[in-house]
Amino acid sequence: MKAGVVVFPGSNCDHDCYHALKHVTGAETVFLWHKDTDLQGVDLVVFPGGFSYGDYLRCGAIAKFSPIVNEVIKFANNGGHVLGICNGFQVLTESGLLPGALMKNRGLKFLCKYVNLRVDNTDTPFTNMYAAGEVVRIPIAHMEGNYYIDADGLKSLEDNNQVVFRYCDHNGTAEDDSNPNGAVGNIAGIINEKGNVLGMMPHPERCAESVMETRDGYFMFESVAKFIGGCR
Amino acid sequence: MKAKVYVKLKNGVLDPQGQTILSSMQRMGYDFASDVRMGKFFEIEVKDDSCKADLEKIAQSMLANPIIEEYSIEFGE
Amino acid sequence: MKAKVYVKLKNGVLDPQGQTILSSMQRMGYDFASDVRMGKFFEIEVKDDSCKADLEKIAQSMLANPIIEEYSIEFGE
Amino acid sequence: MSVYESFGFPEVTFEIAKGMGLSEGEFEGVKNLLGRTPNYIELGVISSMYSEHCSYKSSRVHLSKFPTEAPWVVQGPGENAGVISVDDEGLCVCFKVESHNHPSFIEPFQGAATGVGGILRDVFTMGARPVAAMNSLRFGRLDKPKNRQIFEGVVAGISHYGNCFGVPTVGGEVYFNSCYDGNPLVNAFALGVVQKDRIFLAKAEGVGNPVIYVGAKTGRDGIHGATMASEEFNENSESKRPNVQIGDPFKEKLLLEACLELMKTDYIVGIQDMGAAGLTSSSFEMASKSGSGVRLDLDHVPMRETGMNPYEVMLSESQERMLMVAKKGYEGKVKEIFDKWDLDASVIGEVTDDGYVRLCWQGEEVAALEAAPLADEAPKYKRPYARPDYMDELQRLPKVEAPKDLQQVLVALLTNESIASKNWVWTQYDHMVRVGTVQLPGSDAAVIRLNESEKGVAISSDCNSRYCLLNPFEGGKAAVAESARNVAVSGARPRALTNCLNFGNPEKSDIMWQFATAVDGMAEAARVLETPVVSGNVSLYNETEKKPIHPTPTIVMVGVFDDVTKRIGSYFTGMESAVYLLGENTGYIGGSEYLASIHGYERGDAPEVDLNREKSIIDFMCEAADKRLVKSAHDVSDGGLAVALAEMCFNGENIGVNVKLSSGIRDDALIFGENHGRVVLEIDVDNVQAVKKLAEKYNLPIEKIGRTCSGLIEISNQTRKLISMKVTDAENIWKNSIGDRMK
Ligand SMILES: Nc1ncnc2c1ncn2[C@@H]1O[C@H](COP(=O)(O)OP(=O)(O)O)[C@@H](O)[C@H]1O
Ligand SMILES: [Mg+2]
Repeated sequence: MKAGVVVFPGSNCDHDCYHALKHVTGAETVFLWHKDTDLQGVDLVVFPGGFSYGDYLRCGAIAKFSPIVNEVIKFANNGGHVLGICNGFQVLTESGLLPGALMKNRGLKFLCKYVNLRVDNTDTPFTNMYAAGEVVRIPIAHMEGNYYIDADGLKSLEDNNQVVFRYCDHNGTAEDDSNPNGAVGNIAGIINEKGNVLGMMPHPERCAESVMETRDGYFMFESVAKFIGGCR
Repeated sequence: MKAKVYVKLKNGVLDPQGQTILSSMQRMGYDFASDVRMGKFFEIEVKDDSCKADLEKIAQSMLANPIIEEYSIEFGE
Repeated sequence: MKAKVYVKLKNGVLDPQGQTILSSMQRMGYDFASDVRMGKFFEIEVKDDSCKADLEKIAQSMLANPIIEEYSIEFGE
Repeated sequence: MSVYESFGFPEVTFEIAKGMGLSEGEFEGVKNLLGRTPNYIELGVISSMYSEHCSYKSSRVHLSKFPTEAPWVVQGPGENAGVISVDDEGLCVCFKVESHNHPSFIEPFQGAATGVGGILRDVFTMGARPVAAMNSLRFGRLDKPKNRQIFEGVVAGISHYGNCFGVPTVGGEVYFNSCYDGNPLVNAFALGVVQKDRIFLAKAEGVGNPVIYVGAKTGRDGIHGATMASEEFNENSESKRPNVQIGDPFKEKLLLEACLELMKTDYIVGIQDMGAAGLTSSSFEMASKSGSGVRLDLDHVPMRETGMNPYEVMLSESQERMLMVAKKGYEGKVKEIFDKWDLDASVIGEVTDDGYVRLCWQGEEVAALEAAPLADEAPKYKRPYARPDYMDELQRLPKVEAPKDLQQVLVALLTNESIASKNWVWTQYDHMVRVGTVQLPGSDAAVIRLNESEKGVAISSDCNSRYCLLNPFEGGKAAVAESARNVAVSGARPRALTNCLNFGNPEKSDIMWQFATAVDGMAEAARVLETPVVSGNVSLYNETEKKPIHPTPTIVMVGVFDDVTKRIGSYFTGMESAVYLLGENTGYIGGSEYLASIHGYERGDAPEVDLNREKSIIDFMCEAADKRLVKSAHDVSDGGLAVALAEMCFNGENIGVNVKLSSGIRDDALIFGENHGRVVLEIDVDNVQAVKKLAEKYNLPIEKIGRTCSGLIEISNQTRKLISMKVTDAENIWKNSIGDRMK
């Protein structure tokens, strides 16, 4: 697998994703500059967290106009694998690669902490190494992670098994108490219908090594690397 | 002249900021308000209103997110 | 009826939001705008305009930060 | 009409100079130095440079007492930030703490945000990439709405700036005391990583080299902010409000990336950020440090507002701006890099060799001042100081009745906003970005691995200002000793510190005494603990309506790890471990939180610090960590032993502790007294012997006091049960206390 991490001027988890992919997972990894149009033959594109263009207006609102995003849209439409984390998830919804929108947390404050997530769909390229219903601990860090979609949209997400992660308690129960930001249905991450584009608010790259609080995020990178054909 | 673009959440989309303001108004003892919704606006310095069509495009694709928001445009001083 | 409170940065106060929007408009090839300033507004559902004085107080103390922002109030539909 | 005349500046008189903050003596001195009366622009420049904030005129004579050298110190005080080595291969960290107290009182959100922005620039100006931020905050008590509003705004401002910029805010401290009602303290710290041979300094060398301005455009923001930071607050402060600066963290991120990219090349000679007093201090510092000179075409400075004049351009404190000197002929290359990051770079002048800073407008010289004399001859005062008589009364320890129910006292202390968990604060900060934070907030020190390696640093910020009020000397020592102890209990070797000295009006002899005495105490501690001072900042005139704050010399200590996997956390890790106390209980309650918040006395001499004992504790902890002998460790500080033990249980895993003491000390003093030199250790039973041996080696008393267990916090003395409560109950109180008040 060859991975590419997109760098917007305000990305700040770009190096973290690069590190998780290249040094921890062992994949060949390159940075993709937002003004470029060449995807350098990557198999996986990662939109990292951060504040793409300052995001004062709305997270991801301006990023979607950058030259590289155009190319990634084409890439995704041709079946290429795309992972959007945090701000990357916001870019994916803004650019229409994933349905719904991310609104301000209902508590109106930035929130950084470890949360419990239930893996609801393990039949994706990104989650095949988790057990169905497994509860993992992965941190969140966002101000606008409150996932919104209208009732019809929600129904079709559920019907197609597109919800991949939900916020839950340590037993795996997804109730309002364990919902950090007000997201519809406790949704923390979704995948598109075709199953090649995943967006999530939590940060797996922040818990991919044993020196961290958990190593639960590592298996996402490992899953996709395996799925695509391994890291040499 | 100035073009003004107003963006607000669609009806039906929950507005926690508006709700927080409403409840602090009530806590302060003001009970004349029954609802508060918050929005944002952009004052854009332009030569004339010939940019109207472009502005529509910008409002639709950048200033507002049509999934959750609606917008209106005004020209004036 | 609705009371509307518009809040924006005072002249001379830097508006990084507006500036980033302006520069992305330019990057996208729209050059009709010479300045963009961003503000927020509140739509408050009220019975009538007898709350005007209270609203002034609220605008001053809660909705706007008088140190850097100014506000205006309108009543309407 | 000359260009200068066209601005219509008033003629310079003493009245005008006074309005800019100069004293009569200073104004006369300036005239003597120049051999003439300065013009209006020059006067603005001089008054900024002579402000307390820029000149350190009241503090300089005392600051020279600090030890500043050690083999690992690469850059001591005097540059934008201090630098120490982390290993033998050139890996260094660069750090500094700085105050933004006054701006944060006027506009909490922007004041705190721009404080973070300023300290980050200080660090990356040196060529270092910021990898950790901290903050030390002080507010009035949260029962007052105004204090809640300031607290909320300050935390949101720090969060906004740090999160967007992409630096993890990994720790800090927050205290609440009514002495900060009219004058909150916001001290921001940043630490960056740099390779020893890539450190950049503020130099303006090479005649003919271009001076380049980069970053945000200049507006009329914060003109005379530096002078403002050097005055007391009064009703008139209101009128200074429009000067608030607005921070743009996204622009700062672009500046960071562009500057670091530029610093990899050899196009630039020197670089300096524009902080307080903006273009004035940056240009004068660069010129005077290099003994060169500069000519600036001020009308070439990118401006945000129309009709600005040279005076305003020189004194503006617009944020996110840098000044650099490039090699001649490389202007184009420099611009290319800034273009890539969508930033403007403009050549606004050149380096000269006549020692003058010459300011031009439309080609005409409108001001000229010799750089070095102005920098060197800035006033320096030996302000009179004396121990005030009220100290006798303050230091007298009141007799207090022992409360019947000590468990209630413990609950009250855990609810106390100064002791309660600060998670309401740190969850608003992105504390994990850059995947370096291997010890999350909540432990005694934050631990950051560097460059994704095993090497790292531990950082802790501390100051008990009540101790400093009651005994500035011991309080100064204590601030250094406690921060060093916090770093050491996390397993790192404390190496150097930075400090921010927040005091009242230095023109009063009691305040000046607090200042001088606290500095003496800090200096002594820094010497004994071998942790030199490598950078710092002074904030004086922290008074409102003549009421000074407690003296608050904030310390941020930095320690070094060769292997961060050897770090030690502050929470119990398992059941059935042995719990030991290193050091001894003396039952001293002077200056304690117990005495203050339960009995209402901020009284009694502060506890004394035995620096040799503290040094031994540091050595012990470093060796214990290296041999992985300790499972968790927490030093005893605010709230005493009972609070320290309870805090170790609060990891959400329901591990409790059963402690049996057998002491003749009165129960309340025994479990809530705050004498120094104590650490609670959790030890695996297999390692008990080795730990005891180690304590013996360092001549430290050590005593078994109990064991960890499931679900309960129990403390007894002799046959008396003092505390018996559920971990979950205690933990909820402690965790939610601040959040509940902020609802
Ligand atoms: N302003 C703050 N921002 C982030 N973390 C904080 C802040 N204040 C306190 N903390 C964290 O809370 C924990 C306890 O702080 P404190 O009570 O000052 O510790 P100690 O008494 O050990 O010095 C530490 O991990 C500290 O970093
Ligand atoms: Mg401590």
